Amino acid sequence: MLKVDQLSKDFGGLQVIRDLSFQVADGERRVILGPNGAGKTTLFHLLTGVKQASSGNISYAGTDISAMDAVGRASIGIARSYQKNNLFENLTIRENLMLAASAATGKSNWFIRDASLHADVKTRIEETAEMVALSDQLDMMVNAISYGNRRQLEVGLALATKPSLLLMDEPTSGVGPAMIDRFHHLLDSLPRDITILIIEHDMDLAFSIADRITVLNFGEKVFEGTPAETRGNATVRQIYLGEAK
Amino acid sequence: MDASFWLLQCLNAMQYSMLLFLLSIGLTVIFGLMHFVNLAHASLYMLGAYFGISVSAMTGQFWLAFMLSPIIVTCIGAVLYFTLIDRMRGAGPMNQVLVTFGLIFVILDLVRLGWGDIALGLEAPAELSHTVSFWGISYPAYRLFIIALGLVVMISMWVVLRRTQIGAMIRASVENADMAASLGINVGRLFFLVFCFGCALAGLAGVAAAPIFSATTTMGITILIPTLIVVVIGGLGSLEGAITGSLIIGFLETFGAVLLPSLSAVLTYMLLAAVLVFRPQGLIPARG
Amino acid sequence: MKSILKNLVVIGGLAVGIHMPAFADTKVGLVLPYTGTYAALGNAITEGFNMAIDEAGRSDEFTIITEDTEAKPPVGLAKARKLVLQDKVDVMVGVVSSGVLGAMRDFVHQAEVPLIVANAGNNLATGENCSPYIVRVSFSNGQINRPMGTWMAENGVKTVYTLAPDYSAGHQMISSFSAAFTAAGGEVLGSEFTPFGQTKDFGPYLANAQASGAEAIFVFYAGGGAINFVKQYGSFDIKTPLYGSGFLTSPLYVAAEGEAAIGVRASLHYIPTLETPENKAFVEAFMARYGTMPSEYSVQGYDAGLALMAAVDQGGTDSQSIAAALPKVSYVGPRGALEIDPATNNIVQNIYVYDTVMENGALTQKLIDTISSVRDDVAGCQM
Amino acid sequence: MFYQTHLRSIALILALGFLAIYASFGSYFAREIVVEITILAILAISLDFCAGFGGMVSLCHGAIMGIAAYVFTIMGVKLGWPSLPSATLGLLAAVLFSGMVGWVTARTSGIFFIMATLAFGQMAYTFFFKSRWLGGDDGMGGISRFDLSWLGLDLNDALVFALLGVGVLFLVYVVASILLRSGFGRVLCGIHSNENRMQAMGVNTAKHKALAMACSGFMAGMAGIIAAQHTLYISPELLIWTVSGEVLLVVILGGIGTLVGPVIGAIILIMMKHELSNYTDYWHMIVGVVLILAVLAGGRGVYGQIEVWLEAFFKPQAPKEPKEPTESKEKEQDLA
Repeated sequence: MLKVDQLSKDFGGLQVIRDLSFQVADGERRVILGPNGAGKTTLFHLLTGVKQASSGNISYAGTDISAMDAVGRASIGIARSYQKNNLFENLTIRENLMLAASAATGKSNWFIRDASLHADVKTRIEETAEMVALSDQLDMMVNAISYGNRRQLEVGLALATKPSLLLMDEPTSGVGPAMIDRFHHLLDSLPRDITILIIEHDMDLAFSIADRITVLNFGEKVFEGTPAETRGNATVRQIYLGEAK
Repeated sequence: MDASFWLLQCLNAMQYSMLLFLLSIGLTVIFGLMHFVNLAHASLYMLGAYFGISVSAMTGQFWLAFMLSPIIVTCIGAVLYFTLIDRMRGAGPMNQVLVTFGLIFVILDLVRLGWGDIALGLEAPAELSHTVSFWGISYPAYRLFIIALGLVVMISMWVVLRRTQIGAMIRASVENADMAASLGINVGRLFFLVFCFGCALAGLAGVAAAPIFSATTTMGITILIPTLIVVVIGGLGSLEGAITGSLIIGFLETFGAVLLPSLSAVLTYMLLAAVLVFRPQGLIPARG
Repeated sequence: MKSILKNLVVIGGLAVGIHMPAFADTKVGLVLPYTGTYAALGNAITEGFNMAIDEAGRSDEFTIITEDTEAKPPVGLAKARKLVLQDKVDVMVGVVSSGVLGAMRDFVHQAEVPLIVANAGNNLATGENCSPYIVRVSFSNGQINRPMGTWMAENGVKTVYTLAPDYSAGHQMISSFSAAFTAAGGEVLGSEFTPFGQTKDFGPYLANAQASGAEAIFVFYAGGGAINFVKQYGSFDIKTPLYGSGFLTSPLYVAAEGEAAIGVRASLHYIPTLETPENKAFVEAFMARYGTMPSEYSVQGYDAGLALMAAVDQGGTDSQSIAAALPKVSYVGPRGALEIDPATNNIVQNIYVYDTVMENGALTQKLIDTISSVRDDVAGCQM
Repeated sequence: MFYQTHLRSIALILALGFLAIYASFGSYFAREIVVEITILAILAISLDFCAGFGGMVSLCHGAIMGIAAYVFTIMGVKLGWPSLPSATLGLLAAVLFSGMVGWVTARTSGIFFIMATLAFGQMAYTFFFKSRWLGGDDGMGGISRFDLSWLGLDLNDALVFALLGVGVLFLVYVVASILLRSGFGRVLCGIHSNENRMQAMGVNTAKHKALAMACSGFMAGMAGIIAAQHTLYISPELLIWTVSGEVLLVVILGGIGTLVGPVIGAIILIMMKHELSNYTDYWHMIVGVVLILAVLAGGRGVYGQIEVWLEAFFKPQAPKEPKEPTESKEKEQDLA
């Protein structure tokens, strides 16, 4: 279970996250909604340890991870995908996935054996490629594949580390409807032992996959509930949905 | 060692700082604007000194040499810009470093061919070859002139960058060249102007330094490292960084020589290492 | 033009071999820096050496192979190995920097090919690390500075402040000066070594020297460093008189130093203004040939040539016999009477104390005093 | 990412074969040149390991080599240790020094990393330059070569020494290629490509980079031991930053990030230097011009360019070749 307690973050004088508390149960699909500048991506930075909170606590699977750095949090199974593609551009898809798999399985400390030949890594590359539907392009250079495929790989890189908690930052940003369907399918197919936090702007996708939705505005939690409750909430409508329409 | 001794040393430190400033400001502005690490900048400094000596020897006029030499160096810089530098933009820092490293070799041997291997000197102009006495010390007028020259360049650069149209254009381009281009700034021409200006300052530093230091074929290579250190400590691409960096290095080296002579050879390197370990982008980076 | 060789004086009843036919071809390897900081010195030595051979009309007798050491010890050693093992030279001439000499020393000693040292002044090369195959016709660091220490103390200087670059030669020059100066009753009030090759601005050090209250400043600087030092000393208008190792105001650099050099007193093994017939002839010939005044480096090259020819004339045909003949060489050359001390293989020569003066609009050297036949101690040298 | 392709194997065999033949049938000086090439090539492989694959363009590789040579000599000559333990200690010192440099500079990148390594290298240089006990700038002699008579080898024979050098070069190449193919090496390339993503996937990149520098230091140390064994004399000259600059030049000239390119670069540079210095004192200029032309021709280096040509020839749609603009853009960000 992920537990966020009284989390705050300020840059200079600007409060980006204030007194944010929420809990995500194991295996839950949680969608984070909120207008631009609501602090969603900052929340992800705080959860993954890229930035340290000004105050408040984060605990995961029963341990307080507030003081843990990014590397430490990644190694206990927290993975993320990025809003802007953050890939190994000059490598192939296979190599990208291999790096994720080797990193997550400690093969980075193998000084003699070639990790990419290891059965464990190989199967993981293939499985992940299958999941994100990139199996037929494994040996393409990343800088030669389409934008949509890069978005898929972005998620693939996170999945290849076999996370128990996956944070996805707008996986569908900038892609067309066909690709959004693919992501829908992908999210549905992910096993339930992965807890997922997802920032998503596509409402249909968000409402159909979410177990619960947390709505942020100006760094504060303004609402939390099931998709149905969220749809019916006046505040949310006003600050977010209204704006979206 | 009384107060006048320390005043004397402070002036020495200032004088050295100002020379470093003249050199490093060109390097840092070129980097800030074009993201180009021009190692051959120090070779232009050497050319400035040698051309100054030649012009002065031919005409007997120091001030003519002082004016002409930076112009000649700028012309050489312009030639380099169109033949190499412009072509190398966007080729990645590694390639830029190497091309300009190659240029150092070429310019070095051309200087050897043109002026020989023997060190040459340049006499300070008669009106500045005396010493000035004040507050209980007497100090070479020429060194005071260099301090003044550095300060004038420093202040005018600050004014130009902060208060004028072209300064605003340069700052905008340092911030984001693509954005600046979309705002209608002719970035290519701006780059060229700034590059020429940097070359002129390098040439000026060379001819200004010649009466104090002799001109040798290795003077470019020897000054390159301190200049790079100034720029890197200060933070690449920032005017304030270059000022801070040159003052820090100038004072550190001077007072290191006085107070910690046994360590003075490594003091600068120790500072550089310390700065980079704790502030990997330098003290005052250009952005953020 | 009169041949300098005519001035060769033969000691010990050995025949002068001017008339020897040029059958015996001697292979000579010149190992000198032709690029880098010391390129000017390498060229000056080569000029002097070539002039000596040409003047004697014996250029067919010697095959000369030049190699560039870049003044880097490993490069110098590699070049020496090449000359000996591949080109099979009979003798080598050269070496500007002490570091290169240090690198070559063991190899030369083991290969048993004589090396005529035409510059590098490292005391150890003719001291602790001496070798029957290393003969020096230039100078040792101690040889130039010891007499100056004594001379200054005897001529009324009581206290000095010393400055030199922080490297081996700098330390050797200053320590031999200081030892002689203190032994003769002087006192060294302060001493500083400036970072080697980095120091361009001597302002801070000059202020220190002045503040020490010493009666005189004694320094060792050479090349670009010498020019910087003298000019900056001049610009600060310092009243403390400046003395130095003669490289400070060497004819090679004095023009660049300008008026600041006037009045600087220094000691050296050669100045081009020596009023001897041998030197006058040499200077005249040198000017005619190269159009410039000779420097101490040209003379070192020249004397290396003379010493080599003298050794050949004394029956030196191969490495061993040349090595055996070299220590017996002695003659009166441009720098006066000189001989090789067989106990150390270092040269025994006069040291000249001189002033730099302005004469007819040009800077020149004015002889003040001559210290005759300066011989180094046998400091741990076992042949 | 590193692959020991057939092309690379062939190029390596050709290069090493050339060196061995040149040493065997050449004159005495040819053997000297071969040893010089081996030393430079080992150093260049070591630099390519961290610069070409780890993105750490170091200007202290000369210093790392020099430290190994000095520690080896101090142990052997000053303290009278036998040569094998001295050499081991020398290598250890090089590994520790470069690992330390890698660790403290891990947060810097681009020109800042270059300058930081320059600073550490120059500090080491100044330390030895000023150590009167170690001969200061005059250096130290009295080194003797390894006694390999139990193998029937006499290292004082120039040919044996040259061939042994070629052997060590091969060994270092093998070590570097194994390291680069291992999980560690793969991840190193990943860090070079995108450091922050690698961190996000749980890799302690600072530790990784320090280890990579340490590995590179081991190879540079090997070059140092051979250099000391070769000249039987060492001086601070080995550590000066221009030595590192020359190594960088060799890496680029041959082809950075190809591992075999640096070997070819070393052969070209040393041969060119020796040939040119026979004709002119101005050979630096020619080296400079060659360098400029090499970069203008695409910056892939001699071997790198050949590899691109041949790959295009054999597989017209080679997927491995990176696209030019993306790569340079990525590198630009690297520095900024």
